[in-house]
Amino acid sequence: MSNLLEICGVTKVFGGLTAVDNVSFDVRRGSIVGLIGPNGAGKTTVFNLITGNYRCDRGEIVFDGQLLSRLPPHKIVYLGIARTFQTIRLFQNMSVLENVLAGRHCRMKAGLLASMLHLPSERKEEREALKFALHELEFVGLREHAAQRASSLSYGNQRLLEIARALASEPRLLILDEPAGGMNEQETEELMALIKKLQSRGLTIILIEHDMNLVMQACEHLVVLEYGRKIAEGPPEEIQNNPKVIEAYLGVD
Amino acid sequence: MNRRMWGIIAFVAAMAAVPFCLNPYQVDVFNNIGLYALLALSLNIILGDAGMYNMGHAAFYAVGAYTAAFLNTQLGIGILWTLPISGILAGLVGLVLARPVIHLRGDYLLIVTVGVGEIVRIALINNVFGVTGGPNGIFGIARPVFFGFKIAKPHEFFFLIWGFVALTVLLFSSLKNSRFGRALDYLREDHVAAEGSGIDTARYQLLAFMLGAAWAGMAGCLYASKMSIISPESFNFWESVVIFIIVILGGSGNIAGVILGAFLIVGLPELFREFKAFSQARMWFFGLAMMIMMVFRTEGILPPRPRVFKDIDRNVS
Amino acid sequence: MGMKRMLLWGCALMCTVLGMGTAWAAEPIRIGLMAPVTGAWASEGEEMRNIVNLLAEELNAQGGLLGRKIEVVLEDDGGDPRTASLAAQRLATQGIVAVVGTYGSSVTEASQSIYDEASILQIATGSTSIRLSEKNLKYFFRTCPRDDDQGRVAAQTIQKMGFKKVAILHDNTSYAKGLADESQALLKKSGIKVVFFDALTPGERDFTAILTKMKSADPEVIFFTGYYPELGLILRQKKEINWTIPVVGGDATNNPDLVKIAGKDAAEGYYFVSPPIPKDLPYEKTRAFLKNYGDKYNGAVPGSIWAVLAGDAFLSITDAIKATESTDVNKMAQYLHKSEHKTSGLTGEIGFNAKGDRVGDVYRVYRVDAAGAFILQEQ
Amino acid sequence: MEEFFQQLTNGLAVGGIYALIALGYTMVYGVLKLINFAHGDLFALGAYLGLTLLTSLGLNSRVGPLAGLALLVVFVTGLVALAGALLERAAYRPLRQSPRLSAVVSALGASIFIQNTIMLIYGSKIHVYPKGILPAVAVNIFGLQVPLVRILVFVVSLLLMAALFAFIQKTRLGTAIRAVAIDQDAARLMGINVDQVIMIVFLIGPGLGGVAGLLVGLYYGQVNFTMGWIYGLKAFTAAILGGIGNIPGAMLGGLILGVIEALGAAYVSVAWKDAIAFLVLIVILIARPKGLLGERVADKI
Repeated sequence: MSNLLEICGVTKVFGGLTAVDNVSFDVRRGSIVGLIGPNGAGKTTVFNLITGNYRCDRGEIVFDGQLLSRLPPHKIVYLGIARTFQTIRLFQNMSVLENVLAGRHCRMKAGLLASMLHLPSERKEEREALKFALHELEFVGLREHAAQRASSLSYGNQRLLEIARALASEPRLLILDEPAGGMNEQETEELMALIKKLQSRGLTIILIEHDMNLVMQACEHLVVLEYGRKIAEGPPEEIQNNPKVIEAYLGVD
Repeated sequence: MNRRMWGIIAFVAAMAAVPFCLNPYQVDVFNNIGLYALLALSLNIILGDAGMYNMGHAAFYAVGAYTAAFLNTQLGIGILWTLPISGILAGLVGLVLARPVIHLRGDYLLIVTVGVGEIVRIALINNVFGVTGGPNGIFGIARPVFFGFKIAKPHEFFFLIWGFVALTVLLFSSLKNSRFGRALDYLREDHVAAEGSGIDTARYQLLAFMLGAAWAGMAGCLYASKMSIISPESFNFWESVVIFIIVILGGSGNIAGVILGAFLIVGLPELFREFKAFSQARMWFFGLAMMIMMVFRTEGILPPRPRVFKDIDRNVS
Repeated sequence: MGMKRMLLWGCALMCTVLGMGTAWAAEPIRIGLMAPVTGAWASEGEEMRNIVNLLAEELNAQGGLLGRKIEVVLEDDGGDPRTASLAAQRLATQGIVAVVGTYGSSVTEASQSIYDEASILQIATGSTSIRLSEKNLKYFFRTCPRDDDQGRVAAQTIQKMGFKKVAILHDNTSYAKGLADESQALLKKSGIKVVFFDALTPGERDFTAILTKMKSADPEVIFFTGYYPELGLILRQKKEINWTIPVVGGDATNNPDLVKIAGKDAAEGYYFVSPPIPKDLPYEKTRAFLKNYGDKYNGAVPGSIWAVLAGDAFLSITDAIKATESTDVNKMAQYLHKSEHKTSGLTGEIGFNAKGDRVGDVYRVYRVDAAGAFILQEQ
Repeated sequence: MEEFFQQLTNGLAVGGIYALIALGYTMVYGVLKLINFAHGDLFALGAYLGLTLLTSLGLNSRVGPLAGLALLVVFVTGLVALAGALLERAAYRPLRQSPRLSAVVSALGASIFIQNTIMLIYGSKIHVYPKGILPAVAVNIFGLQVPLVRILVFVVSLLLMAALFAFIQKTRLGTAIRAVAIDQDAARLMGINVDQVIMIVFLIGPGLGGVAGLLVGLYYGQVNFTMGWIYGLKAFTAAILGGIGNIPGAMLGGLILGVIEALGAAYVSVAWKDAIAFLVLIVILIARPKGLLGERVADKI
């Protein structure tokens, strides 16, 4: 099976508004897929359907041969899909390191009793989790900020921290919702390098991004949404010249 | 050794001196403080750590106390042996009651817990299942016997109660610095992000509720053994409110703060006993003091401090 | 300030202030008084305090006992069991030989074992719950009658009036429920039907739902065992819906405020069972005392019989000290338990049986007249 | 059947009072998201102030019964509203930016404080209102004897609810209140004086509570210093039942709570009625987590 994720005819309705309308696309193992479209096209809703934050009204989502449809978000993380949020959702009052440990949680085992009694197995696990978390912080370049409060980080670094938190759960599929939002040019460059590095680690990535430069360079496959419908799909160079896409973007911008 | 450690040692030393320096009444005041500290520590898991508004904690306290009293008076089980049973039963009751309502947010959960507390109290008054003794409650609970040593006098209870407080503090503070404790922090800070990071928030909420309820149940068992008579009026809504106040005023989420809160809320009104002229205005001052303390220490007197990861590298190696 | 230091500081402060209570000289004979000076029953507690203080003053004016003065040590039980157990602990540390009090049964119960373990003689004053004296406590007595006495008198009264169907309403307090249960059993035994038996919630104001429900059960009389604030509202709301059923109540409704709450027209014809109210006590000694009481406390008259019974408890203790010429608790208890001993008290002769309960009939029947006065009925 | 309708009217009459108190509760909550536990005690304060105006100051005998009643309402409302605004300034405003539960504890402190202030001034004994201010006649509605006062209380609650609803929905100030309720910062940016709006809400909410206290005093004729606690809890329950922050919801919640209590007492057990009421509340909240009229909003992610 070459597809890690298959989205088949997914629909989501809020009240009377159809936010996602019969959308289907596949994500190949090891690829970087971009989900683009004007504001309000339903991109984030698709993400929320994949991660289990919303439930599909129709259609199904299959991850590595497993149906995701009715699973709660934390189970989906456990299966290997991790995400970042469009509006940054860090644990602002906690340290950078603790934020990363949150992602590590689902790979740990210590229960209530082991935690209360600090059993040797629990201590060992804690040490290893700490090591792992620091490693991921190193990877995104936030190692020296580990003891700071998350709220004290710059906007761009907060986005990186969200990625580190997602990585700590050892995902196979990484879902990035506007990772370059609020970043300056240099930071965006570095982000692009980071995304490429992630791919070389064997991760599959889906991202929503408005920075077309980044999208065109990083992604090998694009899916375009408008008013909740998929209007085009294909490699970047093809999408760039697709008349429907051009119209959709010009019509809005 | 830092100042914090010295502080803890000094506090423990001062507390250890209490039963040897004070008269039975004064020791009994400390016993009451200890019981409330236990209750507040248990509520702190639910309210302070997991961020679930619970204003019906007296219900679980009551379940524990009545379990112990029933087992002791009807089946003759030693009251200390009933301690774990009280805890388990109160925890299970907490689990069953919380299960359908755990998804409610904030104030809606608050009124539901108030309702649960009232339902439990009314059930006790109405002698539900014929085992609670109605408004009279249950009396004639035997004194606890600890390895052949009968505990009856206030200073004997002091060691039992504060020993249990010490054990609770040890267990709960190590819980705080663990996977479990962090999970509660995450879900209190941002429910959606916690779930999205792979934490089973519903499960942790239920576990926290169960743990808090179980500990309140054990406090109830100690209360029953100390009073030797229990009745529904000891577990009314006001009781839940007092425990709630102790947690928030002392410093929600901070173990030292919660214990300090118990000293203030339970101990201060006793101090007013000394000033007979003020005895009528005792609660008036109390209400005023509550407002003033909240206004000047808006996060409680001792708010929780962030975890320190100073020696990260040493921890790793 | 570090948080631990703050904790310590508070702890030290508390110890110092608490410690002040112990530095006393032990010259006079000290008698404890545990009374609800604050809380819901504060007015009861205040009268208890006034009466006991006055009696002690009178005794001291005559030279005290065994050549020593009497000192009354008051502790507030707040009308609540937990406060009461603290108050008892506190009294137990202050060198008292005996204690008077207290009012509520559950409150007294919380203190019983503490006094017993400290070997202090206790005479309760308003605690009528049966089981208090069923525990074989050597040093426990009470000057008030028990609920079964009251239940018996109430059942007899209802029977004498010729009613066949009764609605019983209590308020789920320990006292009211006990009285309701007791009377229900007796009434059923004598062939009277109990067509309604339920509890209201104390502190509420609207009892129309209960009245409507009761009415559909079609009783001939209502027997209410709760307290006067709720009864006043019930009488009033009963009149509002033009329901003319007679009502009989227990001694917790014996309070002049009842008529104020209900209104004279709604209260007229209400019967209640109670020990005699202070002004109806037919003893010379009592009249003289009530006059002194009025002189001392701005013309007030004690409204509550329970407070007068606190006076009787005090008199029993001082009598025991005088008769045994000692403050030894065993001697005193032995003396009081003796059936031939009789103390002349404010509510007549006081004697105790082996359980420590007061012997003799105390209950009377009262009726509220058109002017709102409580009229003692012929037996 | 007649008993059923009799119980229904009993329930509606009690519910009308719950609703009246719940209106003030829900209004304050709607704007500040604060459970104002002192609301019940402000209600009790209204009852006591009315008592003083009637007895010590003899308001009624000086200006005649009807004008006296009108003046009474005005004075009590005004004084309690003032107390409410003072309370907001002293005990709640400093806590507006702090954790929500801190304000709740401050409110609990205020509740104890007000309750004991009343106790210190008036004593712990029960006080009784003078009789005969409201007419004590019953009217016949479809064969049911209903005291006129009960109808009056019910109508007053309904009218106040309607007036409040119209005020919030139709007036400029009402719009400002709604804006502050939704987003204080945005409202401030739009040029709304947020402090002033909150102050006004704290005049209206407690003012309504004061009127309710006066009505309860006049109708039941008996006040004691702890009365606010029980009524406050009932009103809070009613407000939550209807969907807290929602004005018609408070009215609906109050009436439903009153009816549940009456029917629970009638057909199950008087002693269990409060437990039944809470049970129904819990069941309703499980089905509708934001109360009967509370709007459902999906979590924004």
